[in-house]
Amino acid sequence: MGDSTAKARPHVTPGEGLIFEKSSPGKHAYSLPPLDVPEVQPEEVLGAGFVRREIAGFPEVSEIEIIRHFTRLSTWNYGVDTGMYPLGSCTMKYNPRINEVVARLEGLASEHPYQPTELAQGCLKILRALEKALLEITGMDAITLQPAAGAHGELTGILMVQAYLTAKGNPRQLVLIPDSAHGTNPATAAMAGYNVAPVKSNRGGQVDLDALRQLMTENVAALMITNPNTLGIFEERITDIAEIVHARGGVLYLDGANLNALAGVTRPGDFGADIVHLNLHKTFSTPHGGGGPGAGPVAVKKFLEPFLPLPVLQESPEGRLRWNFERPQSIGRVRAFYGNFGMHVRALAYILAHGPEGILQVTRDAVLNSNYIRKGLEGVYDLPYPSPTLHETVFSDKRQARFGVRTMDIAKRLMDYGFHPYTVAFPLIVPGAMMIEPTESECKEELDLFIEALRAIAHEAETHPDLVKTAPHTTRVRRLDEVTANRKPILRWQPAPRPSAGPAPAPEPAD
Amino acid sequence: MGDSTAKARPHVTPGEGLIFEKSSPGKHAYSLPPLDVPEVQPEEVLGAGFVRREIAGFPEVSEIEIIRHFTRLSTWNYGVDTGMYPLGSCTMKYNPRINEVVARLEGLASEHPYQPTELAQGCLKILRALEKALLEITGMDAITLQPAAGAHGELTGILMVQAYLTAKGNPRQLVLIPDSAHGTNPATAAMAGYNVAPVKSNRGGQVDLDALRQLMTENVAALMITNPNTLGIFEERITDIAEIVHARGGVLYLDGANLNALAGVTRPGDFGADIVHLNLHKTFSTPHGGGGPGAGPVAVKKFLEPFLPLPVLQESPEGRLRWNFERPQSIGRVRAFYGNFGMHVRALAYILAHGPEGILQVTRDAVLNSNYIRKGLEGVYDLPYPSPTLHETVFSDKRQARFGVRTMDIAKRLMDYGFHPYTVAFPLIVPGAMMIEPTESECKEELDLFIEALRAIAHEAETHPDLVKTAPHTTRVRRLDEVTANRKPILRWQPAPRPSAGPAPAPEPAD
Amino acid sequence: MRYLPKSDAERKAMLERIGCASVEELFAAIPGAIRLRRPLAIPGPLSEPEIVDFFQARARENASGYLRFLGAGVYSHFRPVVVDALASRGEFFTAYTPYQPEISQGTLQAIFEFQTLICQLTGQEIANASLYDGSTALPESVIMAVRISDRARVLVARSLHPEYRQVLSTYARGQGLQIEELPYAASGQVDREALARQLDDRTAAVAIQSPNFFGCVEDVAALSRFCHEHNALLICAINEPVSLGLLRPPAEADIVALEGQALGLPPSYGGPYVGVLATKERFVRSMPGRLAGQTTDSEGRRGFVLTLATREQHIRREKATSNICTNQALCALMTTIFMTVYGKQGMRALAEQNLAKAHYAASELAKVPGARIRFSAPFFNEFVLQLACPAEALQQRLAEQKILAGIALERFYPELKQSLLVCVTETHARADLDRFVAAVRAACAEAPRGKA
Amino acid sequence: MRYLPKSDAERKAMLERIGCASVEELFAAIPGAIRLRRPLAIPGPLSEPEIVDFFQARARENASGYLRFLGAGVYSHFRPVVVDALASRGEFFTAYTPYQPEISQGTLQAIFEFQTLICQLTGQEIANASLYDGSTALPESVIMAVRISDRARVLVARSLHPEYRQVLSTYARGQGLQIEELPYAASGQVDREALARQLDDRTAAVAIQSPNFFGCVEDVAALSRFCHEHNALLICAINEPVSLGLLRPPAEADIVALEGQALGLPPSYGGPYVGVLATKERFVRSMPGRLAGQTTDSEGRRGFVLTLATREQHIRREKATSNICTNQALCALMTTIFMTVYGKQGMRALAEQNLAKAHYAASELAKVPGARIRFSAPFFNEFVLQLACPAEALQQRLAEQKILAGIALERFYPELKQSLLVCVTETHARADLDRFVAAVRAACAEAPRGKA
Ligand SMILES: Cc1ncc(COP(=O)(O)O)c(C=O)c1O
Ligand SMILES: Cc1ncc(COP(=O)(O)O)c(C=O)c1O
Repeated sequence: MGDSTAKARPHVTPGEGLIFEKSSPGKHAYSLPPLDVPEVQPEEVLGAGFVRREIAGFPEVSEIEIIRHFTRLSTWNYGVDTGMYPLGSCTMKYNPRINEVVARLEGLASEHPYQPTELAQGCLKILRALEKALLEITGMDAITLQPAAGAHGELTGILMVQAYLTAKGNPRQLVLIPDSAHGTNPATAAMAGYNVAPVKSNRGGQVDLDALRQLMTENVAALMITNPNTLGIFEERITDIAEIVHARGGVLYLDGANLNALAGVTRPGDFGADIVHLNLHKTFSTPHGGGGPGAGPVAVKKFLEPFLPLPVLQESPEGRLRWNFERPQSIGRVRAFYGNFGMHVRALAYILAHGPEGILQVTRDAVLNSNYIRKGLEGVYDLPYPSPTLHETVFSDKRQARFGVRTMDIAKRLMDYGFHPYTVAFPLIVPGAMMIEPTESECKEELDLFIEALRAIAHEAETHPDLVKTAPHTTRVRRLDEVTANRKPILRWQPAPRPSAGPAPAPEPAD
Repeated sequence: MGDSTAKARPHVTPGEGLIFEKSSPGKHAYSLPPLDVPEVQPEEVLGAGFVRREIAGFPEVSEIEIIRHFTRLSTWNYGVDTGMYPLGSCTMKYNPRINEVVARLEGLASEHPYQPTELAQGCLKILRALEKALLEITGMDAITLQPAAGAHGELTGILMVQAYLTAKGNPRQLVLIPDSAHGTNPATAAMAGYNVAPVKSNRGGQVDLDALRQLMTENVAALMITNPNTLGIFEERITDIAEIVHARGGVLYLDGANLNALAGVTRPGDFGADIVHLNLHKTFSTPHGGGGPGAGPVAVKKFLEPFLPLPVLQESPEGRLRWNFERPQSIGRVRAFYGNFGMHVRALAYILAHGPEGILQVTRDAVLNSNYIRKGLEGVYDLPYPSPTLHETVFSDKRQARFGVRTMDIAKRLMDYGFHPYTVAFPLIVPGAMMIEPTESECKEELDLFIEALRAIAHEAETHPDLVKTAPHTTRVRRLDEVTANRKPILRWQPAPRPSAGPAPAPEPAD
Repeated sequence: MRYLPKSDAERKAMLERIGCASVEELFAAIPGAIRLRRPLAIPGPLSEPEIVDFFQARARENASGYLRFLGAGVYSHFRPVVVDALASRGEFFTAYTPYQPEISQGTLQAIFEFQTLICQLTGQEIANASLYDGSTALPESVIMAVRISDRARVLVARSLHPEYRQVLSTYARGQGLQIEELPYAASGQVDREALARQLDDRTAAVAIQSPNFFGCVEDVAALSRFCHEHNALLICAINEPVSLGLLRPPAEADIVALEGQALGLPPSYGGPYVGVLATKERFVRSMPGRLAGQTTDSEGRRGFVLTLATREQHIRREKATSNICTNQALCALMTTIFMTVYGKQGMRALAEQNLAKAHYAASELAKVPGARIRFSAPFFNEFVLQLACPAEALQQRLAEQKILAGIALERFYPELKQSLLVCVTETHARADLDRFVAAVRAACAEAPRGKA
Repeated sequence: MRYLPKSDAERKAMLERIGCASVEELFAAIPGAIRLRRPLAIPGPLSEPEIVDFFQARARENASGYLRFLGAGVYSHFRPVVVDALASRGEFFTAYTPYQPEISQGTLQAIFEFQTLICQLTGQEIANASLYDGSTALPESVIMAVRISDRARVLVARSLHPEYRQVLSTYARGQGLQIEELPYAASGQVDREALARQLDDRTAAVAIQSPNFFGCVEDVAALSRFCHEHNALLICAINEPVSLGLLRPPAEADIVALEGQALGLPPSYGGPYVGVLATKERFVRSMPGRLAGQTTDSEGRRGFVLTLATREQHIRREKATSNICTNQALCALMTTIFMTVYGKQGMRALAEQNLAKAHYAASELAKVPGARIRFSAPFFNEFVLQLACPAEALQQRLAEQKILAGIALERFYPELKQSLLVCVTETHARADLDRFVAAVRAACAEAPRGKA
């Protein structure tokens, strides 16, 4: 790597095998106080047939080896703490440390979901405070915090649509989804038993109103829309869209994944949404954790309130809180207990830290950062939809493709420059998409380095396309063979050297 | 790096400037609750002349930038958590995580040294428990936990020698120190006002008894000895040595830095030591922290107890603890308050975790590991003193020097193999010393890799000496110019581009 | 705002570069009519110490300091401190789904290890990277079974966690599944006669839990034989995986739907936890959720990638095996660390302590006049205490002594009156157990004078 | 033992490789006569939960929950959580002294930043990497001044922390230094007339503290002029560096000996803290302690190294500037993070809050009959409350209300009877202060009936 990859430097890291490969019989890392009650013979109290001999293959290692193993593994990851992580649609913002502290407090982390509500008022007050804040931010009337992630919130919402329409006599059969939508939207609709009809986007990258009007029949249960959409473009005709959907008795479902572009500026409830799910792990800073946990609260308009999942939080006039299970029209539970409480704590801490002006400033900075990048890359990368964008911008690899360099190559090359790549997988309406969402958490210096990096890569694509096509060059592993991984999946470690011929793990005896 | 450096792999890490270079006026990371008392005008209550305008140059950055800055910096360090850290004489063992947790407990970390002892019984009990355990492990009669590190303990001990001998009529003028000793020993003696006379080692790497007898006059206050000495060799004649010293009215001071070779096997108090300092950051696992904090308790025989620093911990018959300040013969304080309490907590946690068998096993494993390495490298590197060694072994670069490869080159090359180097700086009696102390915390796999690495480097030294002499090749920075750093010291960041001509920081106006 | 890395001067400079006079211009696409023209009515901003104060005040309004005997799907076990110490490393918790394997090997290898550990623990062949929790893993497993078998009828044990069954009903409605309940026998286990009656060739799967909601261990092997005779799949939910340190793994089940909370996650008032499915290799392409797989890089070095993604929503959209995207990766990492710390010996020792303590408590409680152990089946660390008085009265009485006695089952099982689900783990010292038993004894003695 | 990464089988294999029948053989060099033939009589082994229990039980025997007004060299300030979060990264806290710069750039750069921040804060030109604490930094600074000036007489303000002065006496004895005390004036500051009398051309240095032990701010610039007239060096100890957010830095002092505890370290019953010396560039080669310096690597990249090591014991042995080796690097890192979090604005805001709260408390206390502020000099966050009753009686009375009222000065200053050193910081809410004042008022009202 020459000087052009200024932000990144190689550094020696120790290699690391699988934990199973470090195991040796007799080593251990656990400790337990001595047993202070009479021992029992497992075979006696359980019956010999119910007792296993051992957990074959389980590792036997000491504490220092565990510390080193996972410390080393961690150093091969890239996180928001490492640097810019402009994964479009994922809102990879700073995860405040104080949130981690309060979520682990004794008296919160230690509480059991089945303790009496009189002895859980602290937890319930946190949930209530979060509900109120989210309702205010979304402009909605009622909310559930139960769903565990965005997609889970989508399912909750669509099941509510179904329950509502069923109560009105006909659940209908179709859900409309713009062609720019995230994959969870159609998958959700299908999971709820609906058929999916795509709505195409117009040249401005927005929902084509004529197409929508045509599709929006009395058989359509809902339109699932994302706003700003996955191109980062605000659906300017959103109130017209809502009108079209409502006119036919449909429900407007808003995928709120992009709320980071809106909070404090406009509210889904004010532009016609009947249901909106939020991703607390996006807009509200709960950590992505290498893939989760998240939390996907669903806020609804009044008419949908009866259908919220069980239970809902209820406040007595004296301010005591309790769980209300008497809700005959509810869709039922979508998850045991009350959702990812630890994430709720973090999201509330985030809101409290910001306050009204802070949340607005976040939105403004997120949009500012995105537009700054857009400006810096305009003319270098193709911008398929030139409409104004808010918190994210989607370029394409059209210009670089002439040299055989595709979006995935550019993404990989970004690693050599010390950045996490942008999103390549969607929106599907942009071939070779480069979906860039910086969030508000990036300082100008980092943005400038990022812009420089992408400009340098554009130049490399012309002058040394192979350098880009074989990237990354500086990472611990080079490009990985995903094709073989798919064809001959190896999904677990096996003690014996296994023939590379294919997937045939010996079934584990139940001993 | 080819396959020979199997343990290590390069990995891209983002570069990082100084925090001052990220500063921009108006950014901030702090937060304070609103002031709930009347504001005061600093100029009014303090007087205008006492108030500064600003802290010129202080950074202005946000929280995420701080997280990234120090996270990135940390990734360029190597620690025990990263891998083997065989820095001889430093006992770089595992630092248990539970120790970090208990040292930070509310009720311990929060306690003020001047709160009434009746309200500090918890702290005092911890100190007492540690005192008792250390006395048992060392076989001594009385102890102070006050010194902040080993060298501080040495000073405490030598000042006690001085006070004791003064009380007997003559503080004497000389301290004897074997030529293999650590630099702090002579530095300490000098700080206490003593002259230093070196005692030479014999061919077996042990104190030359004849030389000692000759030097041991009535003008000698103490012999400061390390046992096992810095070659890792146990001074087999230690009881004779003690006798020689005692016969002339001298005090035998034991540098206990190498207690990891002895605990549970033999006790300084049982082989003639009158004073011993311990390094809790070595033997008792308190983290080295990039250079400290440590803790250097000093244990003594009965006759020295009156001279212990002020205050000493006293237990009433009912088990209440208090600080005793009425000690007329005390050398006085060596530190404010009671020492590095947080380190005492950690050391006690370590002892409690091990218990008697555990401590013994630690000693055995430390010695086993060291001898395993010795075996693995014998014949490949020169072993200047072939006596049996305990917890560490000192090789030399004699064979490699023929090819122009010196101990520092080999040390640097070890980095490319993913290891922290051994100690190169001493013992001074071994030219080109390679002082290797694995500690008990290394598993066989890591030891084997280490041996392999050093064997491979020995081979490289013959076949590709330049590869070794220009190492490291894989680290974030290559060999650094220490000569210029010394000649033209730049010891702080300065805002203006400073001429590289030399050290001339503009004196900061007091504004 | 302290998290925002920009000064106003920088904002201005950036706007100038963009060519905007004010940040407002960037929002021009949002019609004025729908703009919010007032500040949000939300609390804050609070400083860091105020945030700590706020949550500490809330924590004090909960039940800390109470001695708890609550289980029912959420178990308190000793959590080795290395779990949080390691999972708190920023490189783990501030990363997202490892879409870019070259700089995500840490997460990917940890997932691969998680999958392996789950297989070893459950006796299954493959496991996924995680699902939301046990309660959603159940419907995912049922939908998977329906997909595999192309049948729509599913028998679900009444002794399976009632809230899990509620979640299943919710999911089933959308999918048009036919859920039927399978009663429990007097032993507390699945009623095999009823099973024989209800099982038929239209049945996709039978879903049970072991140990079941009453703590009773089910005979998975025997139930599996039953199911397989009808070509139905056996789904086994595992709620308390610590039991698998001792219990025969549900290797004969076709799908295991496991809740991993007990393996190192705090109760945290119900979440976040971690669900996972384990199954047979031949079902892999019907499995929902992400999978990490081993492969090599262009230089032949071992590495890990997300694989078999064609099952997933981002590729297959409405044809995906599930809509799940974000899962519970960090929780899976924490359980991975937990399982590694306990290891082969420790998992057994841990399970043995749970068994011994629960049996000690049960046998002491059984001696209390007015109390008996309701079910005869073998149990692990949880059992049903049948009382001669209303459970609520006893709970109330013990709560006054800062003891949370267990969960009154009538709430979920109207037929199980005056019974309490009691959970005992290694965290309970003998003195705790003796205090508990004494309190129950006293309450039972008083009870006739209680209101019921 | 859970920390030991070896099985017995591995131990055996290793012994075999070495050629030993048993591990005992490796200890053969230790004569039998001095071998310990019994197990150590120490407690343990304890499991992790037992260790936590043990220390939590000890913590409960202390004063948590008490409202404290204790300072005197140890200050409670809000500690941003990022301090611990970052300092807990294993790469920082499990490394040692950065002798090998190529794999220690993290520690080295952090030290370089620490040195810079200390210079900025104190108005000095250079600073070292750390010393044990403020109390040992004082004698190190005095020894340094003696080395520079080649004089042996040192005047030390009586208003300098009494325990620091005790430490100085201990060190001075070994070095044969002549320490004389400099009294304080009625204002609480250094008695300038006494200084004029005592200062002479044999004086190496004058050591003061500001704010001094009574909380009074000294006029460093004026004192420095005095000293320099006699070619004596002025040493200024700083105990409460948060004051430097507002106070004119001691730039005119020749050496600043600073205790950094207030900058992000918990009180922790007295340690670990962090000392540091800051001084003029021309004195660098007389300075004790490690120094990090900037340089370049063989490819021209900026990097950092330990430098000017010829001052140190590992090179110069008995001729070194000090015997210090291990210092307080991790504490220095923590203060570096703390100073970075507060930054230019925050350090001032923090200092302003301390000032305002301390002055609010002082002015309210001054209204209490039987109490007054003893000294007239300006103060920062600490002041002496003069009582009409014995301080111990009042302390006792307030302790019953869970208030630790301050430190009775008579213990250190027999002449200061019935006086209490009170410290107020930003951590005290107004309600705390009002409660404190009310309690003092009540105690003073009762006092005549008290036993003294
Ligand atoms: C636009 C959009 N919708 C929905 C989702 C699904 O949310 P989750 O991953 O939380 O299930 C995502 C997440 O990536 C998204 O970007
Ligand atoms: C043999 C020996 N003596 C003394 C010391 C000094 O101890 P400390 O660094 O704790 O001051 C050391 C530390 O490296 C040492 O190895």
